[in-house]
Amino acid sequence: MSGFNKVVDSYDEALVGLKDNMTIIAGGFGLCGIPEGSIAQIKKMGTTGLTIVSNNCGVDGFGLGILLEDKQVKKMVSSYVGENALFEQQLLAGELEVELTPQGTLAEKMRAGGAGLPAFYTATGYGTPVGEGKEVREFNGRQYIMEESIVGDFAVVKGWKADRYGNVIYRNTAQNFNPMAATAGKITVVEVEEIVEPGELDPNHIHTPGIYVDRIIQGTFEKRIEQRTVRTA
Amino acid sequence: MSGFNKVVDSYDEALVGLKDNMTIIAGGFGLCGIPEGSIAQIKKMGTTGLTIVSNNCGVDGFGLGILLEDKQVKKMVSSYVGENALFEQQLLAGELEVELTPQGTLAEKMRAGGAGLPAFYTATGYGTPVGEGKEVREFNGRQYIMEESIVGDFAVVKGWKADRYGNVIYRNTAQNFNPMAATAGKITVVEVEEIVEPGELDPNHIHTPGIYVDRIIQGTFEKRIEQRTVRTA
Amino acid sequence: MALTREQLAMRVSRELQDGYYVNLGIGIPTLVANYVPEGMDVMFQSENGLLGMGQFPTEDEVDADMINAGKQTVTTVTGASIFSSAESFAMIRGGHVDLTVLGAFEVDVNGNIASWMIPKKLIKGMGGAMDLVAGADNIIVTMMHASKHGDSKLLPECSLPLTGAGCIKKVVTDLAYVEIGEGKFWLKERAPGVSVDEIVEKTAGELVVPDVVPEMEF
Amino acid sequence: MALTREQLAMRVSRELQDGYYVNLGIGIPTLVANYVPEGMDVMFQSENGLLGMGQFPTEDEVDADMINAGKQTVTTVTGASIFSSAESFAMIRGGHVDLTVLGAFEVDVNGNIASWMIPKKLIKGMGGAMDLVAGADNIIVTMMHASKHGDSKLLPECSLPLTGAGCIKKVVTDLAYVEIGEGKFWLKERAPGVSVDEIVEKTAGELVVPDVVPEMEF
Repeated sequence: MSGFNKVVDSYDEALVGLKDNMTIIAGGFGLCGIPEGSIAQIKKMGTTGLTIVSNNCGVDGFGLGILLEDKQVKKMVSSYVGENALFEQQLLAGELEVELTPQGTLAEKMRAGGAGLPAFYTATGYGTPVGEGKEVREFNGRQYIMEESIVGDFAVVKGWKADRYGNVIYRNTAQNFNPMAATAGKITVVEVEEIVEPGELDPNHIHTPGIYVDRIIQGTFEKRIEQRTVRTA
Repeated sequence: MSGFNKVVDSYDEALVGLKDNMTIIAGGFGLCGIPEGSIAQIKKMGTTGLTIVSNNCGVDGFGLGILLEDKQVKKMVSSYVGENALFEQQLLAGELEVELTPQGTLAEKMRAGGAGLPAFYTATGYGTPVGEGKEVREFNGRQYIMEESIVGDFAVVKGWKADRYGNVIYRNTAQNFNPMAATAGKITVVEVEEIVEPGELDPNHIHTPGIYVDRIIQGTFEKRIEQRTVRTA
Repeated sequence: MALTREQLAMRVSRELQDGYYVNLGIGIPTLVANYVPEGMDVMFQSENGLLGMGQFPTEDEVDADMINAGKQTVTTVTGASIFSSAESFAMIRGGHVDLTVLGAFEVDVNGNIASWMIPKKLIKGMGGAMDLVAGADNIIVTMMHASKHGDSKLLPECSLPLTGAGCIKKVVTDLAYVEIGEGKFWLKERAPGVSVDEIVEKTAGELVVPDVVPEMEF
Repeated sequence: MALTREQLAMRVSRELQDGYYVNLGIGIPTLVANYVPEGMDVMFQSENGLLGMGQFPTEDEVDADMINAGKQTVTTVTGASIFSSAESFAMIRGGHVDLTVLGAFEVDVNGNIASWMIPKKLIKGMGGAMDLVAGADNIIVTMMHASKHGDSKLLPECSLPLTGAGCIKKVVTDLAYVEIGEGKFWLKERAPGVSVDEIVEKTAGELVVPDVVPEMEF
């Protein structure tokens, strides 16, 4: 039977159920390892009022940046934003809210959300604006703040290869936030470069076990490079 | 230079610095994926007053069970113990203390210890003897208890293959608690079946990055099976 | 007639659905794997770090590095993945496992379960049971309805130390299938040939009995 | 003469030790990679999930899936490992990185650092900087000693919102190498040709000056 065949054939199908005002967790670091197809589909759907949890917000005209064009994003939860003019403009106009979150705390919030842990303590951000209003607690003579985990209505993830069971592997630093995002969506959509035959992926080396994944789609990717730095051979 | 050559040639060298009353975090589940060589070395050294954090305590005459023979263990932090008569005897005689910890909480305590997170909240154990005396807190209408992380003076780990940089991969379900244990030791000792050439392990599929590992040793392993269940072909 | 162990497993197996990820506890729950309905695909999770557990190995396939949470040698199925204990319990605690089946000493009308500790007996530990009951939305407890002496194990309040609080909604016993809600047991089905009177007699906690109690069919 | 950017990096590089895992921030810290002493082996960690970062790729090697935390294309060295952001910050937060080098707007006598936010200017975010300063025992801040207008950046108390509290012990500026302890700055070295008087003048926080302040040699 088809119980474990998670492959869908179109992004329409992959994002079925996405509605206004939902929270989306997105993988990617800068423009590396971003779910290009799902982002394009969200733009196409025109869904608005979105809260997007992602380390960055793309650039003008690419990545999550394209969701700003029609003001689909209500709030970004990110560690670093503002690589694009439109973001800055909407932020200053009060049309866009941003919750700046330290990068490691952001990664851990996603992981904890997927792992059923509602909160954790970290020294990161203690004594800074990030710690304001958060519970402070001492362990072994050091001060820590409590951070709550994040769960999304959807998670949109970019993998390298997957099988129809939803087992996924990532390639190089395109891994980044993707594995945690994959665990933290009520519905997790993974787009990959290649869908491989069952059994082809080594069970010992699967980055995201299929249990976290609801829908798999094979896509094509531009993979734009933000800072092309080279040396002469 | 030898900055990243973590290979040592003897278990004497691998466990240098281990002293009475230290805390040791050990990988393994039952007798699967246990650091046989390090355990034998600890027995040989005769170190006493040890607190050992490990899911189980071996069996009579094998695994961590051999450290009971000369009463080297003061306390076990485990989810399931008592597979051996000596353990029961010492427990009832008050010579051995045991802190029973739910398996998932134990795994997470090790991970959090290695990851610099002093505590986390979990629903596991709420309303049970495990939750007694622990802080209870409500998130989204559900009750959770606070659990503190664990760090060891030593971590003893069993891997499959490693390179001299300390990068480790595990084989099948011998992985279990080993990757978390590896992160949570001030000194982490990993024994493996094979030391491979630098570059042989795929950087994308390393289970334990070398940064967590202090000493690597190639060992030989009995790999005793606790419950040999077979079917007829 | 009270259900046999096999019938208990068969009844539980009717709760399976195609595409379910399932964690089976030690004992009767393990037998559920033998009764997956024809043409249905489920994947078994073993909390020591294996998703996609297969049958026991042949002599040739036995591998000391491939065991389940009961420490038995096992195999994997196509599509399996193997991971750390932290990842395994992230799945469990995070509610990603669709169905958990486990045994118990007692359950009560508030969905509490006691399954790991009998005071004054040697306490071996809870293993992964507390994580499993805390993490799963969908748990089926399989147990005997009463002790050999006739003492009910479906109680107004558990007498033994708990494994989890308020987490059990479905119980399959050798006598009946019972649901838990609103601080009561709700009788849903009875074992073939078992009278409602016997079930009522052996249920110490408040039991709601409908006019008609269908008999399980095997 | 105040140190050049390259000299700042060279001075910092003297804190490297064989076998160190090092995280270098964006800007001057990045240059430290160019001055690893001959015969010494260090591994660079990039917080987007790479341990063992190598040099920039040749045109042929450029790979969109292989970048550093500055979003630059990079390569890996032998012995590298690649992992998730959660694992990367487990390393950082857990204190497994031996040395972290980063820039700052201000530091103060209590080891506070401000490096990410200037009120009323556009705030882009802290990225991984707060995790890095909270996780590392051994941090070197590289920065200008004073602004172009001569305003000291080594203060009695940071005026800008903090990146981390009480976490900085070593500062290399264009004028001096200063340690922080007991609520004071301790002058340890001066840049070649820079007078102690100039350093004193440009240090707003309490500065302890020893009888002899050795000059850095390059």
